[in-house]
Amino acid sequence: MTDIGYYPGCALQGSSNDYERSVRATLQALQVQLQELDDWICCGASAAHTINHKLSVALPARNLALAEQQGCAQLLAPCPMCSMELIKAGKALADSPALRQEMSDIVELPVTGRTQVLNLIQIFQQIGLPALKAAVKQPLEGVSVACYYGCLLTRPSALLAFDDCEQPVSMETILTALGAKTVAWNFKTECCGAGMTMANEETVLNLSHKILSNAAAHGANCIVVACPMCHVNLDMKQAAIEQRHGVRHDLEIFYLSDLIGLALGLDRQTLGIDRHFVVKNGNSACRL
Amino acid sequence: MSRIGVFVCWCGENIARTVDVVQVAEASLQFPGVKHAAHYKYMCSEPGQSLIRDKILADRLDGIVVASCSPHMHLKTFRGAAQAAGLNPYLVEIANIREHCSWVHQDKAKATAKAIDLVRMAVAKVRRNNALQAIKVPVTKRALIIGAGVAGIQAALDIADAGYEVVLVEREPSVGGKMAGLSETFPTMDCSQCILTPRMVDVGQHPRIKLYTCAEVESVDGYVGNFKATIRQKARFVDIKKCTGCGECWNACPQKKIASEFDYGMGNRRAIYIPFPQAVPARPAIDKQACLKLKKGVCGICAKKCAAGAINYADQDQLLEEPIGAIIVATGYQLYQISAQQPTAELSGYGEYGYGQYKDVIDALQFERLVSASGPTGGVIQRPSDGKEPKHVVFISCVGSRDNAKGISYCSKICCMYTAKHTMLYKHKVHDGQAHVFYMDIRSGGKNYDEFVRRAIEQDHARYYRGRVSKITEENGKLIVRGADTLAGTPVTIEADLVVLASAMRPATGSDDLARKLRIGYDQNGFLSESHPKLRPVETNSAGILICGACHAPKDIPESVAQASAAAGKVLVMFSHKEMQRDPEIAKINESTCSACFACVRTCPYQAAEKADVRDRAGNLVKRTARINQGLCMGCGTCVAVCPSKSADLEGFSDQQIYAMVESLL
Amino acid sequence: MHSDSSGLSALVNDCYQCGKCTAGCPLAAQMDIVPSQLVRLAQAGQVERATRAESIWLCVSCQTCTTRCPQSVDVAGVIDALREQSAQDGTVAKTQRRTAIFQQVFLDNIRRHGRLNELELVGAFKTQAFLKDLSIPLLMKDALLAPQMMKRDKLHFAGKPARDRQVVDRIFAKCAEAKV
Amino acid sequence: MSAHPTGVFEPKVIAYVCNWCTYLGADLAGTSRLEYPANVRIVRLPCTGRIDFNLLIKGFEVGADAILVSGCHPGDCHYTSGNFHARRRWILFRQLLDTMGFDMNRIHFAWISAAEGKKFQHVLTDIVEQTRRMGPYAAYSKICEEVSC
Ligand SMILES: Cc1cc2nc3c(=O)[nH]c(=O)nc-3n(C[C@H](O)[C@H](O)[C@H](O)COP(=O)(O)OP(=O)(O)OC[C@H]3O[C@@H](n4cnc5c(N)ncnc54)[C@H](O)[C@@H]3O)c2cc1C
Ligand SMILES: Cc1cc2nc3c(=O)[nH]c(=O)nc-3n(C[C@H](O)[C@H](O)[C@H](O)COP(=O)(O)OP(=O)(O)OC[C@H]3O[C@@H](n4cnc5c(N)ncnc54)[C@H](O)[C@@H]3O)c2cc1C
Ligand code: SF4
Ligand code: SF4
Ligand code: SF4
Ligand code: SF4
Ligand code: SF4
Ligand code: SF4
Ligand code: SF4
Ligand code: SF4
Repeated sequence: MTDIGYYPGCALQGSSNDYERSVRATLQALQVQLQELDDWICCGASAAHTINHKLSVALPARNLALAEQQGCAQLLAPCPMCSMELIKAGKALADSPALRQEMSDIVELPVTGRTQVLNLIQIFQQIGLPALKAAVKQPLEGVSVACYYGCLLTRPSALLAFDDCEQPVSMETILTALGAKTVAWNFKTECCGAGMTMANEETVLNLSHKILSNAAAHGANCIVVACPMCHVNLDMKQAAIEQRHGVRHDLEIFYLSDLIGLALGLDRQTLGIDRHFVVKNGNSACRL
Repeated sequence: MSRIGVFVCWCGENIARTVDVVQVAEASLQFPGVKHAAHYKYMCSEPGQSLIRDKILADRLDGIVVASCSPHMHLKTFRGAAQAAGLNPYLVEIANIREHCSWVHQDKAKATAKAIDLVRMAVAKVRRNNALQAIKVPVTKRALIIGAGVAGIQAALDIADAGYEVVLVEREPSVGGKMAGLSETFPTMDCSQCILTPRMVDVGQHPRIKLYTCAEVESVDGYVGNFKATIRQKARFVDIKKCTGCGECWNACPQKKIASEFDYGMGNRRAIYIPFPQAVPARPAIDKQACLKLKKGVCGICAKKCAAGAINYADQDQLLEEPIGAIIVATGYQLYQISAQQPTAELSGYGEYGYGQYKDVIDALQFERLVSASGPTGGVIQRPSDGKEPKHVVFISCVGSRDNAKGISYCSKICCMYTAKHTMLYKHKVHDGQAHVFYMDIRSGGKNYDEFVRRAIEQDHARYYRGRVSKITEENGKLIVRGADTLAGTPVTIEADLVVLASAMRPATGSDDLARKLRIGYDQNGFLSESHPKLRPVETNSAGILICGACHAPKDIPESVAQASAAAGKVLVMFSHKEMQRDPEIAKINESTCSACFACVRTCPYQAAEKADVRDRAGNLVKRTARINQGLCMGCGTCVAVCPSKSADLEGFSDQQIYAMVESLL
Repeated sequence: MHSDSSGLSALVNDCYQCGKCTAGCPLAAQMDIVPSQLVRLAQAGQVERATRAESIWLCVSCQTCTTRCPQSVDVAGVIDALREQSAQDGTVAKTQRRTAIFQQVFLDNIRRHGRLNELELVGAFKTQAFLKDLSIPLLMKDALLAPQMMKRDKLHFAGKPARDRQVVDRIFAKCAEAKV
Repeated sequence: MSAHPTGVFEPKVIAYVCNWCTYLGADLAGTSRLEYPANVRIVRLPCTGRIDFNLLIKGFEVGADAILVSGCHPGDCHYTSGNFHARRRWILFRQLLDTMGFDMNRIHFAWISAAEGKKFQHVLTDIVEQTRRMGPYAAYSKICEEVSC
């Protein structure tokens, strides 16, 4: 039905390929065709803006230039790190003719920054609640989910005005429409440690522990995320967190596309849920 | 005019250092019409002025130019000198050779050449000046005061006590404003109600104060000394002349759970209610949004209970006219709304503080009601969520204030003080409790103010942390407050039972609309503008309209009251004259050439250009014309610029004068 | 300092030291120099002290500070600039070298492949860190996780690289050049 | 004040300013001793709303090489809205002057408040420098002939 540009980013084609599978399957079920950006390159993630500011504009700019060349007006980047880097660069380009000139030279393609970059929540917002509701096959009953936005999905708020950056509700709105129960909790926008997993694991384990504890304390039986790094830290690292803090969390971590996919009647294999680390077979938070 | 005197001032060294004053004086003698030229060390000094006076008399000068400092500095001085020598004061012009010349240029030759040009322009102008007479207008000796908070009350009593009539308009059902709801007040800690209530009663009973409550000013026409105010008396559904205030009605009203505005939602009232027991007038009003009879046509209990027959469900708004001579605006303030939803796009809320989401996060006025003996808890400190006594209370300063990102850059000036007060009131009631304050700076300038804040810290052991709070969350009935102690360089987390936000003071809703109706200015934050911050602090730029209290800027009670008395004083000065004098540098219309297109009528910002008929002796209409209302015209000259037939002109800045100035530069 | 010194002071000029950035930072409690102090040092022209701080490498770039700053100072951006400077000047705090190495190794990796090759990243990071720190635990860490990941098809021995890798290399070269 | 002895062109600039904002801004430049070129002659008017179209032409007629019109910032007008009317008329003038062949680079419009002494200094310095580069407004007499005014 709709054609939309797709920038998977490194994570989704690497260790978070379960996320990519989930995104693709769910969007396909909703008749959204993803046109993968041909020959995309890494957005630079946090390393680029840490080490070389110019590079942190140039790498996303190359991808935006490709998007313009390949004629996509909208570009889905399911990883919030990628979407933020792309949006930041796009805004800087759109604002400065000098930068457009400079970057066009560096990335060897003309670039204007006019591409509209969307994160995963925004694509579902664009599809709209009526369409989502109409496609539901199995309402998400029994799910008591803590919606976790993490740090980058809604920030910086000046650039990402799709939801309130302090009290976001967009995932809650979607999931309650699909029959899930969402919990009110306090760590919706606290950082999990993001890409520091490898460089500074201790930080990640501490921050993520707080998030898991708070979600459970407010009655969540699972957490939903829309970010590959959040998933790594809360899912893959959950065992290490439990070991370090001597507690048992046992919380399933779903991608937003997982829960929507389940509601649309897709199965766990198709969505890649079976490849998560914490899988509560038998008594899963989500009975579907 | 051909006997012009030019007086060049040295201003000590200030002018003479860069401008060759002797050369300027000599050159001026060459200008057409100049009869005499002199220079002197200090023209504004007594010998300088007498030099001018003597020359006017000796040479029968019919115009003078003083080449000196800015006209904003000494035009009045030299007009006075001229008048003392019998010369019409409007035949004086200034050539500004100090601020606009000697102080901004280094090169003496260029500066002198420029000074000569400036004198040439002034001479060209003064030759075309007209002798003008100050305009006299009669004065209606009645004052309108809008807003009956402590400021409006003070001004009303001052004027009424001096023997003049006052019309006091308050939009709430009672007078008193914010102060009526405060607990004890800094810096003396006297009970707010104890000091205010007697004055409220005085207002209610004063023979010369005509009080309108539940009323607003609909429009104001006319001009200083001669305003006509139209007042909208909103339907109250209770005839306060018949009502005895017995209370039978509100005690019987079944609508019990209406959030009380006076308690800022911390308590409830009925649909028929008096806002608080000491209200003036002590007469109820019916809230038409809440009353079952008015909404659905059922109930009617209050009317049945009322022996006096005062209830009238068919009551309608009424428009009433009042003749007025002067107006004082005292509409006060409101607190910035902290919740994420904001009334205007420029403002944004504090999602991170969870106001509106966590019951135990309240604002400062709500806290006032919580500690007030007349408040919903009778002065017992109980937190809203579960009624428990809070053992740790966090007070956060500068919420909204000094926060560019949220749209308010100014300091609210009084919150440092009331926050210190709050910690003391709290400690005096909860002896084993701990108050914590997050602040950025402590601003406590004022008599005994800093001592007051130190007392909160030293005697009542309030713990002050210098840093803002980033986020508040709720955990097991505790509010987790994450702030910083920038002096120690660490983050600080406090588990609080109650959080009080010292939110910014903003102008009362609708004060910008009111300002537009009154044609007075307001600043980018919506506070009303004074004419000059130092020299005319309670006047506005519209003659006869004054401001006082927190409608002008964040203010505490002492300041509001001082300003109110100042505004009253200004009104009394006006009322002490039979007639008023106004600067005559205003527009005039040549009615014989006016083509009655009324472009001036449409553009005049003061509605001073009016349509009029020209009639012959027999009263027959000769023609239509525009005419200037001398009381209203402020002399902006817009009408002159828009008049297609060149019939409008401005005294003091007439076309002839301005063109002559420019032409002198040829 | 390089060209950023004036840029940096323009970035931090508006800060009035309210501390809100520090208050909300998830890592502030562990920091030697907290975010508001880093901004202050930059404001006071003492950038060198800031570039030696451990805290600049503890920062996870979560943007909380930037989002909540009442003066709209881009604190996270300031920290980026400090890290960039620190890496360039070789003033990375000893305890934080590993983090700095990670970022560098990450970039080298993209430069070669256009996209991230995770396995190579892990390998390169560990060897580099080992060479600098001689940390055997780090070398062994996650060794147990790898087979688990493989089982879930989560570790790709060789991810699909980008086609036009020359252009990526040229972009890197041009950005490196533009800096000096 | 036409030709300087050194032969450097000294432009003549006429500034029409309002009494309440820009005039006071110029006063402030004075009290703050902020230097600017001596080429400007200020004509004090109550409000920019007082300025009509002919006054601009008059300025050029007496040999001005550039003209500045400056008043209070929008919303700050001493007379509530005079500057707003001036602004609206200015949009009309602009077109008219443009079609008549006036060099629009020689007519400047600014908002300078009583507090902006520095801005006054900068604006005037810029105008004088810019005009100096453009040279004398010789083309004016040509327009005059064409429109025969
Ligand atoms: C939490 C808190 C604690 C405080 N504690 C102290 C203290 O301890 N000591 C101290 O000195 N000060 C204190 N203050 C400050 C004090 O409240 C103000 O200085 C004072 O109330 C200002 O008086 P006002 O008359 O100017 O305004 P207000 O009290 O706001 O009165 C304005 C009146 O005008 C009415 N009004 C508004 N618009 C219109 C309209 N269009 N038409 C008709 N009527 C209108 C309003 O209904 C109101 O009655 C405190 C303030 C706060 C927020
Ligand atoms: C360094 C400095 C800078 C300032 N800058 C500013 C500023 O920028 N803006 C601002 O708003 N304010 C400023 N002020 C404050 C300002 O000076 C005062 O607010 C103001 O001068 C007070 O005026 P006053 O009439 O009350 O007192 P004063 O100016 O002190 O006048 C009192 C007069 O009374 C006379 N007098 C005293 N005793 C007697 C007596 N027994 N009999 C007869 N005459 C007597 C004195 O000789 C004097 O002439 C500044 C103050 C200082 C110290
Ligand atoms: S008149 Fe003005 S310029 Fe002359 S001495 Fe007085 S202050 Fe100075
Ligand atoms: S019952 Fe009647 S008289 Fe008594 S307070 Fe009510 S309205 Fe007034
Ligand atoms: S008629 Fe209205 S005000 Fe009166 S008692 Fe009934 S609900 Fe209350
Ligand atoms: S008075 Fe104090 S608390 Fe209020 S805004 Fe000013 S500094 Fe902040
Ligand atoms: S604009 Fe001129 S012609 Fe028209 S009505 Fe006014 S004075 Fe008369
Ligand atoms: S001078 Fe201004 S205020 Fe007076 S009539 Fe003309 S436009 Fe109105
Ligand atoms: S939050 Fe902003 S203003 Fe406050 S200390 Fe941090 S950088 Fe400075
Ligand atoms: S971006 Fe860095 S400094 Fe800012 S809050 Fe996050 S971790 Fe702290």
